[in-house]
Amino acid sequence: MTTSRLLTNQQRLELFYWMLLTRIFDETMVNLWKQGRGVGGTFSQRGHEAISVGAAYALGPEDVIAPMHRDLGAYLLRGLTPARVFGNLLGRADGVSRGRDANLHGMGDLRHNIIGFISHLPHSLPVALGAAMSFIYRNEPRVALTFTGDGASSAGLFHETLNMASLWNAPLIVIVENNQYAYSTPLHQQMKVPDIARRAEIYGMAGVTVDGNDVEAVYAAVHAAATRARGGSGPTLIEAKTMRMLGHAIHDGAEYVPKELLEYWEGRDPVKRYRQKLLDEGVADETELTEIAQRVEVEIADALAQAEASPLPDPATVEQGVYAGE
Amino acid sequence: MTTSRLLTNQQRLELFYWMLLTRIFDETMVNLWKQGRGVGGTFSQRGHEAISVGAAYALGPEDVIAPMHRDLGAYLLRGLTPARVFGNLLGRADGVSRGRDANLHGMGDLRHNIIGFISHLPHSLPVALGAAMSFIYRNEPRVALTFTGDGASSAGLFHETLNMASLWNAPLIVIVENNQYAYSTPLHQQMKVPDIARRAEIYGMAGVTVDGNDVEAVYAAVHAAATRARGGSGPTLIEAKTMRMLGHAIHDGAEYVPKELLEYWEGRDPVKRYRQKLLDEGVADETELTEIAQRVEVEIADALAQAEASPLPDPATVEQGVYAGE
Amino acid sequence: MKTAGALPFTDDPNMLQSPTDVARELTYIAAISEALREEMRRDPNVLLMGEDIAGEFGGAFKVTKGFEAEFGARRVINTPIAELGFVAAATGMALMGLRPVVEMQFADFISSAFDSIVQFAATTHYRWGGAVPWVIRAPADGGLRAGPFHSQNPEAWFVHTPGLKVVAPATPADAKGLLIAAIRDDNPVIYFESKPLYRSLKGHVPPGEYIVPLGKANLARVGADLSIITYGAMLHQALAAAERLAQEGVDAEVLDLRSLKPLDKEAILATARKTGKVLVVHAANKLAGVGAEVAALIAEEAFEWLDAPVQRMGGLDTPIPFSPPLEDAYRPNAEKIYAAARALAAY
Amino acid sequence: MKTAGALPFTDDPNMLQSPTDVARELTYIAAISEALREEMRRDPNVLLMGEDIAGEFGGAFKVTKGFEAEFGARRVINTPIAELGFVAAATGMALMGLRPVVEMQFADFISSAFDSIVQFAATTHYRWGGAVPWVIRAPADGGLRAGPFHSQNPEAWFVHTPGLKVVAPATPADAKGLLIAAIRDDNPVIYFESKPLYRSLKGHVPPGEYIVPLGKANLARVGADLSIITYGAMLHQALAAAERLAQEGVDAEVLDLRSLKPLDKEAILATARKTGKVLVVHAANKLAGVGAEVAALIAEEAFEWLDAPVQRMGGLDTPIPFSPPLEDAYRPNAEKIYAAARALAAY
Ligand SMILES: Cc1ncc(C[n+]2csc(CCOP(=O)(O)OP(=O)(O)O)c2C)c(N)n1
Ligand SMILES: Cc1ncc(C[n+]2csc(CCOP(=O)(O)OP(=O)(O)O)c2C)c(N)n1
Ligand SMILES: [Mg+2]
Ligand SMILES: [Mg+2]
Repeated sequence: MTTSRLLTNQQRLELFYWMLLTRIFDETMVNLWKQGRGVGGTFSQRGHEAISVGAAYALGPEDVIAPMHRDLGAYLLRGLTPARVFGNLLGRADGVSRGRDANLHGMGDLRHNIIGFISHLPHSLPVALGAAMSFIYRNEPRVALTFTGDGASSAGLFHETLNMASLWNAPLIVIVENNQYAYSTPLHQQMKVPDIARRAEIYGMAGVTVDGNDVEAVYAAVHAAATRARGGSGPTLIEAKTMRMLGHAIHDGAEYVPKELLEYWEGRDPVKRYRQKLLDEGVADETELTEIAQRVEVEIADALAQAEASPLPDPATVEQGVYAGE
Repeated sequence: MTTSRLLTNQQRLELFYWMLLTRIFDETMVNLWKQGRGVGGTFSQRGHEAISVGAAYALGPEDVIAPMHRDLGAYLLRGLTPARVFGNLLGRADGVSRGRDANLHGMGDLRHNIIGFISHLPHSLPVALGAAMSFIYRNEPRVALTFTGDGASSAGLFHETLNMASLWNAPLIVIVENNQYAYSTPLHQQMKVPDIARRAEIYGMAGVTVDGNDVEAVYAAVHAAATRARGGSGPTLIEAKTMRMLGHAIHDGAEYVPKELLEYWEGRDPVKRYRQKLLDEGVADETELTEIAQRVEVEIADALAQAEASPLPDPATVEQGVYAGE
Repeated sequence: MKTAGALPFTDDPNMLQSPTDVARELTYIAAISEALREEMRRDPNVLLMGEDIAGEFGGAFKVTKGFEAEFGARRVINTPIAELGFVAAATGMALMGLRPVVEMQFADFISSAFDSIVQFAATTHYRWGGAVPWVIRAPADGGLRAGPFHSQNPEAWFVHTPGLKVVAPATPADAKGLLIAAIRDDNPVIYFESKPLYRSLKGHVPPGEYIVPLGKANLARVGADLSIITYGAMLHQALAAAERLAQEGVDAEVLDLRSLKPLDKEAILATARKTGKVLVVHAANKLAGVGAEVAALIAEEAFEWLDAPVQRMGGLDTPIPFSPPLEDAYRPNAEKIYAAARALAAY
Repeated sequence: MKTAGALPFTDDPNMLQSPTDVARELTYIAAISEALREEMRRDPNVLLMGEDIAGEFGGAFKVTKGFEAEFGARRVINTPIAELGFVAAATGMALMGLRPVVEMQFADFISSAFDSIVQFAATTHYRWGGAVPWVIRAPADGGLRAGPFHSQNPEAWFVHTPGLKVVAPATPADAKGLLIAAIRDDNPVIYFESKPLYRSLKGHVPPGEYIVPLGKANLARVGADLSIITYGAMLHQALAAAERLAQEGVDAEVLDLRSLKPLDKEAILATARKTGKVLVVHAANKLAGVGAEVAALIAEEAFEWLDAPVQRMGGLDTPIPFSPPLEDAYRPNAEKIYAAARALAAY
């Protein structure tokens, strides 16, 4: 695990807070669904905390972010409150999408510079490229960051986006969350060369591989990429190696994943590992970390209560909002 | 220029014949259009003779070929008679597509194992992959070969096809005719790294660059790739560097192409160069080559006359053939 | 048939075999699996492609669970996430005489393969005579709180596209019979499955070879006062509405289109001419949907027989919303059909 | 206006300025260029993207010739051949407040960008409020012996898709006015240009700011006996047919839809109710085309006023054939419209 000189102790505690908030939100959500209190289906992001949090933390609020279905941490960190996200999951009127879109889809909010996700993979990539192009157009020192999966990297848009991003020197960061599986399909049934960052070469752009379970490593890679992008040096492809720790979605038992693989990665759990690191390096003691955990538990419990108490949308509004300005 | 040990002198003369047939067909076609005797628009393939002929010649009749809009030579060599091709260009009832499709589109004929082209680029690639997969399925020692342009290599299907072809070890050969331009757009406005064969690496497949104006080099590369594919070693990406010597299509004056570039490539004209090589290496003398040229001139003139004399389709048939077996 | 008020869906002799056969009930989804399995056993050229369909996993909805074990990885191919590429590859296989059946994980993702379907597969036979005998299985339809990207009914795009065939079975028997017909057809066929029927609907399914011809509608309920023309999951909503109408003395005829391209023009015009009052219903959004074609056809060719304006009911012209009250407002159902049909009957 | 029998296409005061203005005639394609140029001068957020549009080349049809020289490469962006990617990138730019106008080299290639248009751009505002103010310019339509891939009229796919707007100007003035309106609209608008009109049609185009509001049809010819509802190049065929009908004492009204989504329901129903006889015409294939929606709408909401079945005329249900006799058989024209309208009048 990297030891950062980029981050103050205060910042490192913040990283821990956001990872834990994400983890506890996720666990609460999974329980909710197991209890039959969910609506529709949803995705767990367990194991992905370091990527979404480390990456989002490395950006400024003016930067645009287009997360995917495992990036709960990024949504939260960028300003969507846990109550609004629970509200989205539960189809509430004050959920992020006002009951329009499901689970972590459609959680866009331009006040927070978040572009919402659609199911079709990997459609956020070129849209984020467009955001990045707007920064060149207006000569603004902003960057756009987006996430995609190993599975989605087989789709044509992956190629189209990287080619244009490099060609146009766009301030774009693409993070591939290589979590070994696309739904039930292991890497070796998706591609022959599983080192996705290597693809950057053929586009003439920067490519980096990081330990996706090391939040500071992710932070450092994104920080460096953002600095380069702001300096006019173009896009970066970052491959974060990690593991999807639960099923593809909550209904999926993931029997197809070998136990040993999960055990190996459980030993590298990004949240536990970072906790230990903070202790080891004397950034905080048990009491302080436990306090954070208690704060997080309360926050999440309150948020869920608030969301569950909030109203469903009025069916009379169903046709509203299809068009802007109307 | 390579000197082939793969080819007999007889074969080398055949290569010359096919290149010349293609060239003269093309020149005749261009004149026809300039005289206003054409129908719709059409594409010249001038400068591409070595690629389409060299590649098609390296295959057996049982192999499947899916050419693009500059591969006149491949269509002819694989068995479409010049009269049928002229008939296609002129919308005649006995043209390859029976008046259904325009110029070099839609010139499929499974009796010759040719898959017809559609405009949408590069849609022949995955279709040729499917043909290659059928050979694995049936355990047949056949290969599928398809062509695409530098421009089309920016489209997502390029990536999707190569990824699956390598993953599945398909007996597929993809030839990129890198002719420096996609319509008016030069390479450097399409991609940062103009060495397209390099992309093979990231898919874990073979990648080769050849001189696209050297018919024997193209032949050798395709021959090697086909041998490898038949042996179960999977696909090959071949980049053939060349130059589009006329406009994108006949109406295009191509003022955007620098004169010097055309002059440079005119000095490397694949047909003239091969003619000289055959003389230099004593494969044939002037008389023999002139005889071939005369034969070709007559063949093309006859074919055109035949096509121009042939009937247009009966409008009463317009709705026929939309569905198979009906 | 579990749906209230459903009359026998066909008088096809195939459906009336031995008493044990008649008793044999399958879910809609099991009927799909059965059709696939039987066709794969029968014809070595039939193969499957799609995301996550192989292994014990057997696809997002488990339709092909156990297939790889029986037929081998050669015939049950897991694909990367590249719909455009693998559908196009299926076109290439089909041109070589194979009969690929491609699973979309959800019908919503068929838009990712759209370009190759409408431009390559649909046009090839007309252009140069190459036959493209593939089937795309597309798990469609909503009502399941699955949001805008897992609930779509995109059939209208394909019905408008020359060169394709499109079917949408509403019953387990048709699910089997239409899939077998689609696989044996020499053209590209898009087969829309209705997810809400997968496990909720059981019905008699003839064992063995059972073919429902493409292009033939099914008169699901005979009636005299008005016609409800529909397909897919809405058939059952229409039948339920008809049952309620019957209690009030309104005798509704219900026509299940089954095939959307080609449409069974004859059956559509016959019911329209018979009752003179027509309500066309589908779950897809109404605007410029398949119902527009059906209504326009009737307005054009059954005008003299009409006693009331042809009515249409479909989804709203919005993306399909996720939240239950919104989705319920979006989507037609028995209640809404009942109300519209009642008004129509009173016209 | 060169087309025989065309009445003034609007009574908008903008169109009746000084006598010199009225005299000012532009081709349809020049009107498009003018709208683009004026909007780019007015609004620094307007930019252009597409294949081969930059430089002196200025696009396959030269619509943007000279634009790079005036506006710079920053605002006139040549793209690689990657429609899906660059249309999606335009969506990203639009979300950031820019107003990209994307040129498809031919409308036929819009299917390559389909997925991002119908799934991302069309749904974003409904789902989470992001506005996507782009325009896609799609050079459509046939009659030019350009074959199945350079002649398509794919508007029906998009009219069926919630969240998009779709327009199809038929005159130089509308080409300008609708394009300006589309650029200023805060939603994704697909603007179908009719290639056969590009240089063959000249007409008065108001100089300066001239806006034709989206969603408003234009009564192109006032008549009493029957209504021809159409759009795009077919307007001129309809007007020519109307002229010939007039010589025979049949007085046809001609409604130019201009906007296909939203449709001008009011204008459609008004003409249908007025004449009681309607022929809907478009160049796109008839089956499940936009005409089906128009006809179904009339059948539903103007039923009481109808004196004859609503008729439709469109392309055949085949790919668009290349050879002249086949394309002529495929495509509606004045002659065919005349014959159908005459029969309808006699009904
Ligand atoms: C175009 C498209 N096809 C299919 C799907 C269905 N689908 C949803 S997530 C998923 C797997 C994605 O794998 P990956 O990109 O590795 O992301 P992960 O879920 O592993 O984080 C699939 C196939 C989709 N969303 N989009
Ligand atoms: C998807 C798609 N977009 C646009 C076009 C229009 N178009 C036809 S050929 C061409 C340029 C192709 O360039 P390249 O692939 O390099 O082939 P070349 O013509 O140079 O041989 C373009 C843009 C097309 N055919 N398909
Ligand atoms: Mg994954
Ligand atoms: Mg090229």
